[in-house]
Amino acid sequence: MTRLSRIGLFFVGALACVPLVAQDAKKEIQRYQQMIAEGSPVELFELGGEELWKKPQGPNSASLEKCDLGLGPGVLKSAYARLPRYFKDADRVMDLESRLLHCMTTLQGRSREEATRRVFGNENQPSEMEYLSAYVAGQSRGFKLAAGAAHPKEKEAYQLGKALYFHRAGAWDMSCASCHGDEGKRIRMQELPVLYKPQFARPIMATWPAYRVSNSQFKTMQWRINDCYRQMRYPEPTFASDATVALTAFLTVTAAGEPYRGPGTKR
Amino acid sequence: MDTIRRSLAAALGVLLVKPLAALAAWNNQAFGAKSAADALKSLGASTPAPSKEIAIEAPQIAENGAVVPIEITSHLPGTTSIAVLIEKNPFPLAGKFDFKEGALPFVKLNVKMGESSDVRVIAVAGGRHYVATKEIKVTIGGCGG
Amino acid sequence: MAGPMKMRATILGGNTEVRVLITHPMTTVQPLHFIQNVTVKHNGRTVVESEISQAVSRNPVFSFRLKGGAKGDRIEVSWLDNKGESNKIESAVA
Amino acid sequence: MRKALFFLALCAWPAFADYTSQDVQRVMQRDFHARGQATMDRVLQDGLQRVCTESGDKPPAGLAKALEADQLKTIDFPGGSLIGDWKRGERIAQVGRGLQWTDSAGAPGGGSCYNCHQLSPQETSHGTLGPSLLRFGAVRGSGPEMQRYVYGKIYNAKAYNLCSQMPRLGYSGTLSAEQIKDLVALLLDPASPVNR
Repeated sequence: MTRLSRIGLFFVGALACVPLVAQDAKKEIQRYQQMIAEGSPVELFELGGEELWKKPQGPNSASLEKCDLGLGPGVLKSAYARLPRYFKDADRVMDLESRLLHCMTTLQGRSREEATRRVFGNENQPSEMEYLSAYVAGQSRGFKLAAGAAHPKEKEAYQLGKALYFHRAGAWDMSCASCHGDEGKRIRMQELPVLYKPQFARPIMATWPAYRVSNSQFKTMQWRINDCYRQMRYPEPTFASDATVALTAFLTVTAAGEPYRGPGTKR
Repeated sequence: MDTIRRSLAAALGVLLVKPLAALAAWNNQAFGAKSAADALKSLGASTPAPSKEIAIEAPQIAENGAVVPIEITSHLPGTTSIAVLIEKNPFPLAGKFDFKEGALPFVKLNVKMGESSDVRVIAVAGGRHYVATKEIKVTIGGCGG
Repeated sequence: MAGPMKMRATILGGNTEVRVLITHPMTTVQPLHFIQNVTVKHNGRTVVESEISQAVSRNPVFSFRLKGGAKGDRIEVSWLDNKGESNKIESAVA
Repeated sequence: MRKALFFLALCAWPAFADYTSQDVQRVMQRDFHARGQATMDRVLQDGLQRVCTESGDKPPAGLAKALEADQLKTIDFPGGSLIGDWKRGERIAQVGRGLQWTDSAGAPGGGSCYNCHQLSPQETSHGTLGPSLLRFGAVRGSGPEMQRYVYGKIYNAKAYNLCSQMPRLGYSGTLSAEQIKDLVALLLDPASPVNR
């Protein structure tokens, strides 16, 4: 309800649910999604991210402009499309957010604790990670998703991610596959992509991170995973931990070859 | 809704204390109207003539009422103004766009809709008022996923 | 402070298409905070003047069309909200 | 549980490459942390979670039967009528809160029923992860046996289908006995919109 209360207070009327012929409704909702993508304010977040990327911060008063996202210091073009990948300097597989965190601690000299104090923002104050994710991801538009899958640690991350996807635990005995396991299923009206299959993973992974019109917030993949585990009644996955990176690696490798067209705009 | 009205009045107050240079027109009466009929009256458009020359491009179904994209084009010669009213919103008038010499009578914007509703577009052309209507259904998504 | 704006003005079919993105909360609850006026200027001349309400979505995105226009023309979009805050952006037609 | 482990040793499980469910559990113990009421004991798999994970939700029939029988024993059937108030049940079915780290501990949760099931025909925003329950009682009757089955199924769905994706709503502490009775009424009461 929190999501709606903001509008709800103003719009006293309840949001109506409209029964419609399923096929027509689906087509119209696709049209809606296309129209909101065309009229998306997502570029504002890319602008905010560019500012933060270039802003000197931390004890070293350094910007992130020398951050190496895998293609060399400061190279942004197509870098996001190739994440997660193995980084020799950290000796681990990293997704965008964990790599940004690495650069914040190494280049800017910030503590991990300080840099992760507020990783998920809100509509009034998006987080630094959210802005930066928008900016970096935006530089990969048109590039095919090609997460690392050759290094032994990349293969390991993929396998761990896959195992996590099907692992049932938590207070409600759920795995990712409990909801994202069979085709054609919905939670309420929301269709559920079967993300371990390439044809479903592709359009989804090609549009994260994303702006959500329902709450005017820019959301990252780390948030997406975090919020799934919240709803699955698990404890909280630690930000940028190997488990979260492994899941993203599994999903992105599964989506390999899809041209990136984010940051996306979602309902 | 009283609080909204009070604050709308307050908002106007803020505007009034600003230096005149920064003052721009904002039709307090039309935007404060609680029905489409009252808003139309305030716009001086009580009985607009239906017209097929006003094109409203919008989804039939909006998954989320927080963002409903609407694209409006008037093909009426000499169109000088376009107003958008969302019939069932507490304050129906969402916007009014005046086109001077050099602008085409076209606008695309995102609006909030509290529930399924008719969207009315009023165009002024040659000093006369015309109207076109489109119904937009608003559904609501899942449990936050 | 007013957040960033972004604008793109491009020639499309002999006319100029202006797309502007504005960072603004457009709140519908107290305290109300929303843009009331958006103005478009073409080479310094006002071509669109608008009044809008809090029913325009958060972080507004508008598209306008201007007659004719040429590469390098100056387009300016400005806004003013109910608290008297304002911002503007100017760029050349591409 | 001993029986389960015996079967696990016998059967060839589809391999998720190098990661066993124990490995994954260790990763979770390292990479997850407690927040609010969502404590770390939740990443420790119980027997059925492990069997379902390792068998890809297709446990051998004998093992499934044995573990379902264990689950049946967890159900605390109240005495007397199991039919509560369908109106309250409808509200409980709508609510999706409970047990999340964003929910306050002890506050009554909901059944999240509409997330996965169709129930009252008036509610068109319903999920399809579970079967439609429209006209459930009208079709199946609402006698004591059916009441007991529905109560038990909501309390612990795994007692009837070991690897069901439906949460054990009573067993997990999501719903109280009173709330489950109200949901039984929503499904079985002839006056409930589900059956009208």
